[in-house]
Amino acid sequence: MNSTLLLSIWLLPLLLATLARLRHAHWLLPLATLPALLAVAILPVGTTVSLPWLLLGSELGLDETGRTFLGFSSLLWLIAAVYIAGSQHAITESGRFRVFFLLAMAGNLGLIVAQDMVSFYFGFTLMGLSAYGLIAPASSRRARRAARTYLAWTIAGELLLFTAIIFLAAISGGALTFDALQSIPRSPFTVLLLIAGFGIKLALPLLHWWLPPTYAVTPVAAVAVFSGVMIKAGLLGLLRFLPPGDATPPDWGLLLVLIGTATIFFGVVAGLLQKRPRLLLGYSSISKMGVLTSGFGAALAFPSAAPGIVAALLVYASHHALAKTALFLGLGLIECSGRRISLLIGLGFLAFVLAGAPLTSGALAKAALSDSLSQPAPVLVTLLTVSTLATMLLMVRFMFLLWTRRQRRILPLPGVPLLAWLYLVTLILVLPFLVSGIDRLMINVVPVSLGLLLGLGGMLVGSRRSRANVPSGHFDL
Amino acid sequence: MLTAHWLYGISGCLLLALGLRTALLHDMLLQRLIGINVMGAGVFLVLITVAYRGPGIAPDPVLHALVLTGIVVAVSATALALALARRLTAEQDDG
Amino acid sequence: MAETLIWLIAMPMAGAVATLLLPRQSTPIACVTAVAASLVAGTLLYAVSEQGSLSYEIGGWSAGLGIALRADGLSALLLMMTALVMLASSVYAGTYFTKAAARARFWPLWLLLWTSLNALLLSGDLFNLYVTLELLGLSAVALASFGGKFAAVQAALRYLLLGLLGSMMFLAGVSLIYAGYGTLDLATLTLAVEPEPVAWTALALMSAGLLLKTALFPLHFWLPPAHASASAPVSAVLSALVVKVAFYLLVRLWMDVFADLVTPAAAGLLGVMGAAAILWGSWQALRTERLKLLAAWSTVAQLGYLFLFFPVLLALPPGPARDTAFGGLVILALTHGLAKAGLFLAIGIIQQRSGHDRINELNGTAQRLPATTFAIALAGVALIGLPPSGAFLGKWQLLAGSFASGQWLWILVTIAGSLLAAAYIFRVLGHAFGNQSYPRHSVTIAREEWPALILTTLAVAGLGLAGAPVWNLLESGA
Amino acid sequence: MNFDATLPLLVLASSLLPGLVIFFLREESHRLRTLLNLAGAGAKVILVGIMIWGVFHQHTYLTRWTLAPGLELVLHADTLSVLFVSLSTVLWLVTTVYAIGYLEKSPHRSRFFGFFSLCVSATIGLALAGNLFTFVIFYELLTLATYPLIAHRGTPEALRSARIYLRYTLGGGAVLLTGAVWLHVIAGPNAFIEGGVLSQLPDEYHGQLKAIFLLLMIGLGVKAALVPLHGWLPEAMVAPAPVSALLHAVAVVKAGAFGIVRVVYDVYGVQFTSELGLLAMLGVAAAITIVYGSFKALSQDNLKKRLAYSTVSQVSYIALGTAILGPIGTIGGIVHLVHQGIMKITLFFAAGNYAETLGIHNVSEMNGVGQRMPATTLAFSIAALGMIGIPPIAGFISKWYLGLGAVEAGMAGWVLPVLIISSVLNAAYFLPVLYRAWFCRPAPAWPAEHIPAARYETAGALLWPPVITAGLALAAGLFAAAPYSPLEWADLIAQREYQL
Repeated sequence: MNSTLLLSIWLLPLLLATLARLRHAHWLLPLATLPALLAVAILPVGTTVSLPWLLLGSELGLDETGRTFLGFSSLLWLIAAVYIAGSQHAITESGRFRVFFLLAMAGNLGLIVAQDMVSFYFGFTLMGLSAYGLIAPASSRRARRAARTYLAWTIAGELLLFTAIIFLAAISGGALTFDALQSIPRSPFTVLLLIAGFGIKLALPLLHWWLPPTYAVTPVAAVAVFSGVMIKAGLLGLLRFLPPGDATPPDWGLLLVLIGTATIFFGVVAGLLQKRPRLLLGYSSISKMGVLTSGFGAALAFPSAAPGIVAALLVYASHHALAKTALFLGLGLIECSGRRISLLIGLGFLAFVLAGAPLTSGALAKAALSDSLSQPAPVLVTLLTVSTLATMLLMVRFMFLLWTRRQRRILPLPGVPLLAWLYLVTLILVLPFLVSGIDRLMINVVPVSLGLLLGLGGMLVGSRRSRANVPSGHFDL
Repeated sequence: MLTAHWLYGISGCLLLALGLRTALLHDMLLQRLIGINVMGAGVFLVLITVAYRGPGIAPDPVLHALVLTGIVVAVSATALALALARRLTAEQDDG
Repeated sequence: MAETLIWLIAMPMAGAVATLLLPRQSTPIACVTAVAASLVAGTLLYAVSEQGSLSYEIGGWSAGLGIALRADGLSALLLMMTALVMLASSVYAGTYFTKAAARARFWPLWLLLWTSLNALLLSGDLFNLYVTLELLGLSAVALASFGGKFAAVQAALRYLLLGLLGSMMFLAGVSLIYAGYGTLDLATLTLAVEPEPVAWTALALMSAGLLLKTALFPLHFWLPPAHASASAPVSAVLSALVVKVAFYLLVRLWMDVFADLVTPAAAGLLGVMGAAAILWGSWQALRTERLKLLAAWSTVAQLGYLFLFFPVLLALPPGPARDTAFGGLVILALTHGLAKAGLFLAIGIIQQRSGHDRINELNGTAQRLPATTFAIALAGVALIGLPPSGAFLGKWQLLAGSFASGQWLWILVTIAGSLLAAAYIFRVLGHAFGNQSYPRHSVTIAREEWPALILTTLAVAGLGLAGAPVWNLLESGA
Repeated sequence: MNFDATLPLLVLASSLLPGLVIFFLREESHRLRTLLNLAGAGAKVILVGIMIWGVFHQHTYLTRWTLAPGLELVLHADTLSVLFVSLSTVLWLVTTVYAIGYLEKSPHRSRFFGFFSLCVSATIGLALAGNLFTFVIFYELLTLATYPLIAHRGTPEALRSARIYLRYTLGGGAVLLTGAVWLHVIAGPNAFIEGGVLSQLPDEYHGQLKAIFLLLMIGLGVKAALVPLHGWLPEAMVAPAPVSALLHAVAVVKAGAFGIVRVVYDVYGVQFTSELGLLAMLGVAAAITIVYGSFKALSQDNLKKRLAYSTVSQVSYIALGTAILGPIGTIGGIVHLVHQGIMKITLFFAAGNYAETLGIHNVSEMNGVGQRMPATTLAFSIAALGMIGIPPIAGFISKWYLGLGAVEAGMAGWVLPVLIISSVLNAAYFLPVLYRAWFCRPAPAWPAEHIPAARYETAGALLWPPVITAGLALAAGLFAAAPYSPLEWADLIAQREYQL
């Protein structure tokens, strides 16, 4: 029973993908997430299933980390699927898009329940390559170029990962499960390969070149899963392959903290210079991945505090996933039917959530992370606070871009996508109060306000003068 | 001491060499044919000399048989060669 | 069982006489004779494999004045090959010569040739060998010129003169032997011969005569025109059998009778000439423009391989190693005999059908005459020495012997020769595969196409896959 | 003669006899020919099934036939031969079906199918060969049986390619023969024995053994298309598609690769080869070939030519695996023997379908072909992705074991870069094809549409073979660890080779 359920997390999307080219297959997309959702709901944590005949001997399972990831991922794939099923976008209507959507979903959900390296790698590759189809390379020459860039980087990442896995398997004497690899020390070369491999997925600076062009051309619902869900596979990979403790020397943690810090500010600065809201959101994701990387680095550097930090990272990742997906889907509604005040209010709220304003999931995530870091690395708490301020600044800029966006014809809002979006926004609104007390949500007042003020001030100044004109899609340092 | 025995033998060898030379070096068919016949005569002469076992003793019958056979062969071969040669000239004339 | 020996000679001879006397029924008579003689050859082969070598004295006269016939493993094998080639060619000739009159003149000569071949292979003394050699030469020349054009007659004439020359030299050698040792019986001679000038000179004379008849390079010049201009069944027999029996005689002399006289240098000389024959013959075959000439030049080259065995055999210690290598020589000779005969028969069909045998104009032969093309391909396999032909086993032994005795040159020559052979064979096949219309049936005229196909199949599959008895026979019939 | 001694012969005969009979069939007896072909192929599947079971349970299947003193034709089923035999048998069945569909109504079918069966028989004989002598025999027979298939169309181009093919393979065959005879003289009849036997020879022979190894590798390298002996392979692609499929996947190149595996493991012994310093040489040759082949494939517009260069590259993975000392590398090389076969045959089937259905021969004509022929293109895509090494397709498993074996043997420094470069290049020449097929808009008309778009994309006999082999490629990777998978069988071979 458990094994059937775990397997069907992979299998159902794959099977449905074979049918997805049929004429009225829209509603297969949401259906494909059902096993994953069901698994989150009913499977006890710690379930593992051995499938010795699959690949090189597979193990599937649901641990705490996996459950969290599977929870937000399946939910967001569901919402994105409903959004796509109900929208009438020329590209997302096509059978081909649906096939790749389902394949990417299968890969993403599959890698989360994979408990051995090869299955993980399979899911990771399936997701990475299928996402190529989501960029819809045939729609324009720009899209084609973007898709090619994406593919090149993805394959590079996969090959780095493949090499690393080979080395790991050689060290472990053939054992492939993450359990068996838990305490085997990684060689520096392997760690480097893994960081680089997952760094491409996380779009760390210098490994991020694929992200802006991709986000610029991809249908927005796909960008939502790119930025909300799939990017998180990088974090999961780091957690799986470089477990804090004996396996990874703590020095690497320090390096990751530094990289993460750089990423935070790189994302913000680059984001502020963008003219297109999509790209701004994309760079914001990079910045947030910096936060996650720093946190992960701290966990490596302080193995004793690692369990707490990892738990906090999970909360942070979930928060970012929900908020970022919602932001993109909202942006999508504006893109397809024009700017409306109601949508702007919703997006404004989401902007506050992402920045970590009090009483939002952002505050909850920040609080969790600060709490876990305050003991081992107080300096990182300060960093987080600065990051909050910076994000707020970025969000003000985002709202400004939306506000000043050239208005085109107002079209009727598509019903189903709107409902999906509203459902997600409501969820984000309510969720923090379900899991936490109000007092814990009352943080970040100062940095958020400061950021808001600074942002508004900057806006006033900036609107007088012509703004720095960075061509969209590319950020040149 | 040059006995008749040796004389026959040596002249046989000479004939053989002479015939061989003619057969190999001349182009004309008839000359070559004659050369080969001369050569045959040389060989036969040598054979007869070898067959000689002294006065009063019958010569070796095996060798005589050999010589007789050789002569028959030489004659028929010459006949065949001449027949072929005639056909050749006939065809040449036709052509 | 020893009576089979005399039957082998008497039967074709009787056939020859009968066809001469009854020209109208000559074709059926010839065919019946061919079948019967082949059956006798088969019986002899079986007898030798069971009882070892056989001998028979005609009329009870002992050797010396009487005629003694002898058959050991080697001669039994060659007799069998002769029978197979003659039988197949006889069937073929029955349809090849379309005019009854031509057939009636053909059969007596043909059966006479067979008689002399068998007699030569069975003779046990130099006298009879000389006689049969002459008989063979005359009947071969007559056949070579048979029904031929100007070129054929001209080539036959040259063939005759050179054959005669060879015979004379052989006869001179024989006379020396008799002068020296007082006997012509091979078995007696084997025991008597000493390494001394008489024996050397005699061997040199006889060998020179025989080399001329086997057409070893550089004495090969008469062969290509003679073999290429004769009619197809005759070419087949000339190339497959007539040169082969002269070679057989050389082997007998060098390996058996005069074995003590043979020095490495002499064997090496034969080897070098053989090597030159391989390279030159193959090269000429590659360059020639006519299919029959190609086959004839290929015979020159293939005979070269047989001579390569001399230095190799001599370098191997007597005993199993040498016997195994000798088996290689025999199987190579047998394979070449069958394959070359088949090749000439197949070429004959192509020549009759298309009116020419120019290689560059053979396009589409594979489509029009698939069975014949297949026969050519099989013959090619045997000539190149590819498995599973008997030649492959033979060349393997040749190479193995060369390696074992460290004679690298022969290895290079063998390989180079095989590659050249591949080049000239596939030059033909390549053209044959060219595009053209296609036939309804695979075998068009069974009686014409089957003989070639069967001979080449025997050379390839028969000797290649079931060749082990050759070695057993050579051993039991030694 | 009991059954165990006859089985190898029966396996051989199940294709040889139908082949010989087919030669004599009339051109128009289409039904009988098909029946004979399929009956032979079916019988072979059953016989090989028995053989697999038996070899797994340590049965000895051995046929001996003396050809000459000291020269025996030995057919012997061991684990390695069974692997190759099974591959050939299954792919022959599929290819026969495909060829029947492909050659429908074309001339000279009797000749074609006759040689086709001979070609497979030679491959089976090669696989079952129990000593080097037998191997050489079937190696040459394979050359002979393939020549008419390449020349089949009879066009000047086909004849030229066939001539080039012959030039290479006969040359290689001669070199192989020389090496084999030499070895035979030194070491007697070289029976293939797991672990090899030559290490027992005294030291003074080592120099000769090295020279012989070189000769054997050159001889085998021609068919295995090791650079610089690969020149014939891209030329041979003028042959009809089923022939190319067979040539690239089962028969010729595989014969070379299989021979390399045989010589290294079962004649010299891998340990001894390594001690002689020959393994590294083989590895370097393989590495150069892998990279070179991929580079050349990049610039080919002709689809079959691109696939041919891809074969040059991919087949050398087998040699590479052989050059990696240790059981894991061995597994990688041997399992690729099967994996490359099923993937490459799929690619050629698909290429044949494009040509036969739409007249597409070049990559540049493939725009949008995925919409017109989805099943074929899907099969093509699976095989192409497998070639790149994308999990869970078979090629991934091969690369995994090669990589892992290299790390364990301490050869990661150069093997892994080779694998990675090759994967990148594979991606670079396969992905653009897939892009065109799936994402580009089709041109207004296909170059030559032979079969109008009706209910099916092409004839059934053409469609099913690639679909089935693509399924096999997927299954071989996805269920790699399942019992009786190619991987498990390769594992068994490695265990017996290394006496684990």
